[in-house]
Amino acid sequence: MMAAQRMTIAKALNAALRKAMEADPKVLVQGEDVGKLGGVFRITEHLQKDFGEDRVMDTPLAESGIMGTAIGLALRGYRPVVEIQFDGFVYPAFDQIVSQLAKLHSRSRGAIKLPVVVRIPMGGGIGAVEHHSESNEAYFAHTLGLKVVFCSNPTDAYWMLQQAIASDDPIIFYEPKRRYHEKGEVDLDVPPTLDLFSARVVREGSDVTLACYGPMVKTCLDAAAVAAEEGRSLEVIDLRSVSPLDMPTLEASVRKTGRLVVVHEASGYVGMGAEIAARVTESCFYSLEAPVIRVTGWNAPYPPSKIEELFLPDLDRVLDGVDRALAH
Amino acid sequence: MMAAQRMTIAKALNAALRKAMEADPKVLVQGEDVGKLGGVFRITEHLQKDFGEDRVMDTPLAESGIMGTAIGLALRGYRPVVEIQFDGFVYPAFDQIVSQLAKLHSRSRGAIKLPVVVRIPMGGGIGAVEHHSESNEAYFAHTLGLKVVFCSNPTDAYWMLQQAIASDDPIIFYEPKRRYHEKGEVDLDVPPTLDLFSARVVREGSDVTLACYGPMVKTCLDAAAVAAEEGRSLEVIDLRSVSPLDMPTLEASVRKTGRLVVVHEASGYVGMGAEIAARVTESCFYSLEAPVIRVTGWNAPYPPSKIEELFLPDLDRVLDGVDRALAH
Amino acid sequence: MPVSDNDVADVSREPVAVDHHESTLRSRRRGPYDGGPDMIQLLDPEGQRVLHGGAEEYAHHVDALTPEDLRGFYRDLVLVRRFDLEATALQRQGELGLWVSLLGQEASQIGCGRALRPQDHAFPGYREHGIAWCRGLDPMRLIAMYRGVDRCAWDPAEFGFHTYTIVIGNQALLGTGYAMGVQRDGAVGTGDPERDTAVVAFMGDGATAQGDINEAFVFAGVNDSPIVFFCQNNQWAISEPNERQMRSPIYKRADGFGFPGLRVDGNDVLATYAVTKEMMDRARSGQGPSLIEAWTYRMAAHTTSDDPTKYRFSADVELWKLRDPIARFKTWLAHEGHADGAFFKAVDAEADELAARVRTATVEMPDPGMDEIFDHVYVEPHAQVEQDRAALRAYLDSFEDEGVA
Amino acid sequence: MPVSDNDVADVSREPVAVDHHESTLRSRRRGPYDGGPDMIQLLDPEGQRVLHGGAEEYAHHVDALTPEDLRGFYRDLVLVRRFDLEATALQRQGELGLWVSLLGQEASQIGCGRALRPQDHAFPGYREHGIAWCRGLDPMRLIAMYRGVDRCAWDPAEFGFHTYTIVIGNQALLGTGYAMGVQRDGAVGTGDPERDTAVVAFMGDGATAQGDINEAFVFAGVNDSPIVFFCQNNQWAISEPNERQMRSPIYKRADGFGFPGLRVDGNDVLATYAVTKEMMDRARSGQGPSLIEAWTYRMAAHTTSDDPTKYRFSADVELWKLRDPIARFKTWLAHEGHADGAFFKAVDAEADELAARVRTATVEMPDPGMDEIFDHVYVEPHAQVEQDRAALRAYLDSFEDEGVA
Ligand SMILES: Cc1ncc(C[n+]2csc(CCOP(=O)(O)OP(=O)(O)O)c2C)c(N)n1
Ligand SMILES: Cc1ncc(C[n+]2csc(CCOP(=O)(O)OP(=O)(O)O)c2C)c(N)n1
Ligand SMILES: [Mg+2]
Ligand SMILES: [Mg+2]
Repeated sequence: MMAAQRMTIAKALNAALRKAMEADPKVLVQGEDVGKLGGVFRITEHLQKDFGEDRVMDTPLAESGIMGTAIGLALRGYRPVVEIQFDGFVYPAFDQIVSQLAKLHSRSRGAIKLPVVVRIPMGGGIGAVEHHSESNEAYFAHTLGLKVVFCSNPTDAYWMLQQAIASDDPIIFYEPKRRYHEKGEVDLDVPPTLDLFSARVVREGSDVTLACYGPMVKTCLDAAAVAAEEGRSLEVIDLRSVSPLDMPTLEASVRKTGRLVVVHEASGYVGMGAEIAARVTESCFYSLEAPVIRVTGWNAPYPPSKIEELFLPDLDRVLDGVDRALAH
Repeated sequence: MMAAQRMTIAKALNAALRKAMEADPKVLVQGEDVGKLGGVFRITEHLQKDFGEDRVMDTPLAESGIMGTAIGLALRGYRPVVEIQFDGFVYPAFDQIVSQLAKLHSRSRGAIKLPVVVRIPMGGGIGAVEHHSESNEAYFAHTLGLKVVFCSNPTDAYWMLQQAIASDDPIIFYEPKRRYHEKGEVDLDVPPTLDLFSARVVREGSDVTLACYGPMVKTCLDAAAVAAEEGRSLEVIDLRSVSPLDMPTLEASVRKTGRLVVVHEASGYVGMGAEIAARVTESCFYSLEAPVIRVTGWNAPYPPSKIEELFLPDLDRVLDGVDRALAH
Repeated sequence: MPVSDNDVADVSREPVAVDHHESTLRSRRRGPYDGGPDMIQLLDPEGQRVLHGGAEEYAHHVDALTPEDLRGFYRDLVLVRRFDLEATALQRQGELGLWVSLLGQEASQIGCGRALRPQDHAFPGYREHGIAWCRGLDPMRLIAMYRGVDRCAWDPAEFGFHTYTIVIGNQALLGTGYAMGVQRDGAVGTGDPERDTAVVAFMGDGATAQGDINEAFVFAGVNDSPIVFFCQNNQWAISEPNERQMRSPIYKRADGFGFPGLRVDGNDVLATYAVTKEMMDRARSGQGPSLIEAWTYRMAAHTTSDDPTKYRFSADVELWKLRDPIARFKTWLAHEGHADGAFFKAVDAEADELAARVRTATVEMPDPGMDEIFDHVYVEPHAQVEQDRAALRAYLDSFEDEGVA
Repeated sequence: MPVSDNDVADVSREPVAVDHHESTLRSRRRGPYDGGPDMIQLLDPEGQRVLHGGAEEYAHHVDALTPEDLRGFYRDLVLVRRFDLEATALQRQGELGLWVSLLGQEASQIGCGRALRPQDHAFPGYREHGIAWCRGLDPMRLIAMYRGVDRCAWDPAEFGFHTYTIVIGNQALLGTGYAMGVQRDGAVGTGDPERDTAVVAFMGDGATAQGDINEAFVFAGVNDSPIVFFCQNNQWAISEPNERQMRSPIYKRADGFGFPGLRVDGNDVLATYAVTKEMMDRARSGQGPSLIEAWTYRMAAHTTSDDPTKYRFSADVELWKLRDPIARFKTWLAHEGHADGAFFKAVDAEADELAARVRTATVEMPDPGMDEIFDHVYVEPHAQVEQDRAALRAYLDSFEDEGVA
């Protein structure tokens, strides 16, 4: 048994893939440059060497093809883990995801199961050129038949990816690319008690609830630490799954604090924050002292990277959202 | 000058295309079967005969190709009107829409303008097989750089389509396919005073506001008529545009009624209703007597057509939503 | 020009005497509208065996068939056509939401379908009723889908037949992925005929324009996957003829992707059988993908919603009636002495029974319940779906309480 | 194996004496790794004119060039390479977010770019700095994009040069649509060289797998559009070699879509010029699309973020250094007497100036302001965008009030 190890999110994901491939010979990895190169973020590093080209496949440069063949492999009994190289390159596969991946289970009244995991390095903050910093979870969360999760730290990266691979439902698995190199303690042996689709209260508080996921969890935790110094007690919830949504955890927190701020990188318009706000407002109408405040990427395409920090929610904007919630 | 004429939505759209093509030789129509056949819904009927194959083009069966070449035509100074045969077949074009159509204007800092209209017959209620009854406006509304509008009656069909073609922004133009054959009086000569992106109060009322668009407008009007018999006064707003959203009209109504029910066919989860609920709740927090209620397609893929009436909001479900709003 | 039973070539017509020599010459002189000189044909429209012009290579597959096999082909052709006509009629009477007729394409599908082995896997579009038939699927499964009762509720693994795919092109990639799985299972090139497996993926002529189809060619080529792409060129994609979809014949597309492409007479069940058999064997033995273009014609409207008089001449349809796939095969069967009048009569009677059974079963088919909306959206329940299920149930119950519904 | 200036073939090396006969033979014997026997080459790696083996047809385009034109090509090659190396260096020093080097592909791009006429329109990927150069774009425009200051803020109409396209394949369809527009403008086949217009769309070897590329082939073929698809086969798509992207050589893909495909030596500026000229003329005169595969090599990493030591051997890179596009052209220019030492020196000096100018201008380039987020999202304002603009402004102002920022 290995003791707890300090590792980055990137390494934890790599370890999770390795463990899943060792445990089940049906698990395959495919995508662009996942083989010798180990992926542009090295998440699949050394896997091809150890599991062979049949299980770690460098695909042609065609995302619809990657997705369509992954579904076909799943139909034959495999459990493909697909890597989309960057968030902005999932769109050529959109049709296969929406029309096939999300719907074949219900189309066949349950006869077909598609245990496919689509890994997408998501979000901004890395100074990249266009199409490399997008947050497109709202498209997939709106697509019933898919489940959509985010890891935000090494432990979740390690365990959630394994849980996703073990799941018989198709899962869009988002990885916060700007946090790939952040480190944390990971216990490689003790499986989590938390279900893949449950939220986690990562910091308890009493004044305002912050709901977030993926790269924004750290931002919110940082904001809560600063707020604490100013005498404000923020509760931070790492949603982890945005479809389904763990409403009981959210509601319990909102009933306690009476105020909710939702934080994500994607543009707010018809984004996840809208769903959370609408849903929480309906179920906690009489507990809310203020409208749900959304702190999100602005309603605009992702800007040139020199000003991405103005586009993305950061600690100050989160605290500004908290102020707005408290102003009511 | 022609007097007002009674015509269907389908005929009004056809007349609008004809008028736009007469007015501007740069206006082109392209799509699958739009030529001799006049489109599977006959919206482009006789246009190829009258304007020639260079302006009304039967394309190869490839939606990404249709969209990509339409953008290219726009780059050369044309104003293409693209027909997507059915809602469920827009996904192969998703990448071109999201990565190019929506973004080239901002990418080029305004140097490129893309006056492209994407016509999509949308929604259910026609007993069709899968992929022919979808409501996918949330995907496009979440995509900044696009504008997204719905016509709901022959007059709007006629004028909004012309306004959309005249607009220099790319527009997703939804047509409520199950209402194609509903008739109304259309004044072909007097242009509307209403801007393409403004909502319209189609029935005034004082107890509850119903916000809707496209095929649901008639459903909501019918519901309001029934409610009136029961002594309830519903205000019905035809949003017409879901991106941008005409908030002043919505807010004025909600401030008056204190209650809002949003109705659409798409699944509710991360749908337009969520955005409207979140936004109105934030701006009208102290006016709302009840949470915003969403009456939408259920959170599931579109079902087999034999039970689509159970999936789609209808008069009774709208009234049920009104009851829920009034219960608070 | 909606097609009714009367429009179908008269299957009962008597064999025509044509000498083989003439027939061979004619097939050599075929112009582009008859499929061109490269088209592989084993039985010409007059029901004569073609002995030259590319036929030789494939004839042995036909020679290996027993008279019983051949009678089986005939029975398949007639029953599938009859089923299809009945379904069209049911749609006209409002019993189906839509029907997609295979009229005219029976030989493409039966020849292909009978060349598959049980372990093979087919990826159909939405018109492959003949393939479904060969895979042992109860035709009522297809009826249920087009009636709007379900969306393809069979288990593909049970029949080696994937669900119908409506979004043009998607299935070619699914099939390619499946074939990649077959390779990983070691079920290719073992020499064991019970084990070696291949995939067949169907597409129309119009579909060849789609990105997905071409990506499937890329993936299958690069991976040397055991898949046959079977394109039924029925000359039309709804209202658009081949000229609007491609600039080069379909079968020639394959070469640029690194595998062979062939054109076969899709109205000749012997040729479609032989060519499919050859290419499936090739795939099973590990020699990789191929593309078969079956040259045929959509005799009916695109679907029951379509009106082909808007875009094509009935004269074309008349021309293709002369190439009817069933008539020519009947002529040949009779001429060879493989079947007699009693057999033909028995098949007709069986077709009548099938039609009657389909009609009754359709009319009696129950509607699904409300749970059909929410069941199987996921394997493991999804909170927001279940919440909606509960909401709809409560809503419907409220009417019962009120005694309204 | 990051490439530094030292890794580049030494442009200053002396002409090597090789006799024409030998060179011709060698080019005939080319194996698959040197481009194969079909590859059109006018100047071999030793700087000798190739007179046979497919070269004859295209030579007249080169014969029509003046010595000044040829010196211009050389200047382009050297300046573009120098610009590229400077940009790479700037990225290393943190001045650019990313750089995508064209090292090794200069001849593909300059030959092609110089075959375009002012009215033509080019649709680049993200590596077409040499094309940008030929279209008259200030290189700082490219720097601005890779520095993260804008996302391609030039007016394509001004330069006949579309914005860079990062999503692989998209631009081929935009180019095809543009070419369809050219046809509708009647700007094809008029015989007027100032009017007849063609489009060129660029792609890499990896890109050929994308659906969009193949759909572009379909649309261009069906519409007979005036477009040249120019594929720089630099042997790699990041870490994936050609074998993972295709099963048949790229230039052979065209035939199945109904138009000609050619392979040209992409490291031979005379050949890329001549072949592009021929195919663009063909398109302008109304004879439709074509595909040119330029056989070349990506000498540097995929981008500055890449580490090619993970997936390729430096020996391959060494081999390709011997095929350097600039060295061979210099040898030939000198041998033919078209240019002398003074000229070469002057070009080097100009390159130094260019590099210095780029460096200074980069370091001094200002960051955009907050309005860059909201400006030009739409032509006509969008309420929710404007609301956000106001919110961000108010938010930023609040810091100023507090004296924080
Ligand atoms: C992606 C997509 N776009 C459009 C359609 C609508 N549509 C259904 S069938 C069809 C024509 C198909 O033609 P072809 O591929 O030749 O097959 P056929 O119907 O002739 O068998 C079209 C355009 C669709 N089903 N999917
Ligand atoms: C749709 C899409 N998928 C993935 C990428 C990421 N990506 C950028 S360049 C590249 C390789 C391109 O190879 P090739 O087409 O040969 O062009 P080259 O870079 O060699 O010039 C990849 C996979 C992308 N830009 N777009
Ligand atoms: Mg067809
Ligand atoms: Mg390349």
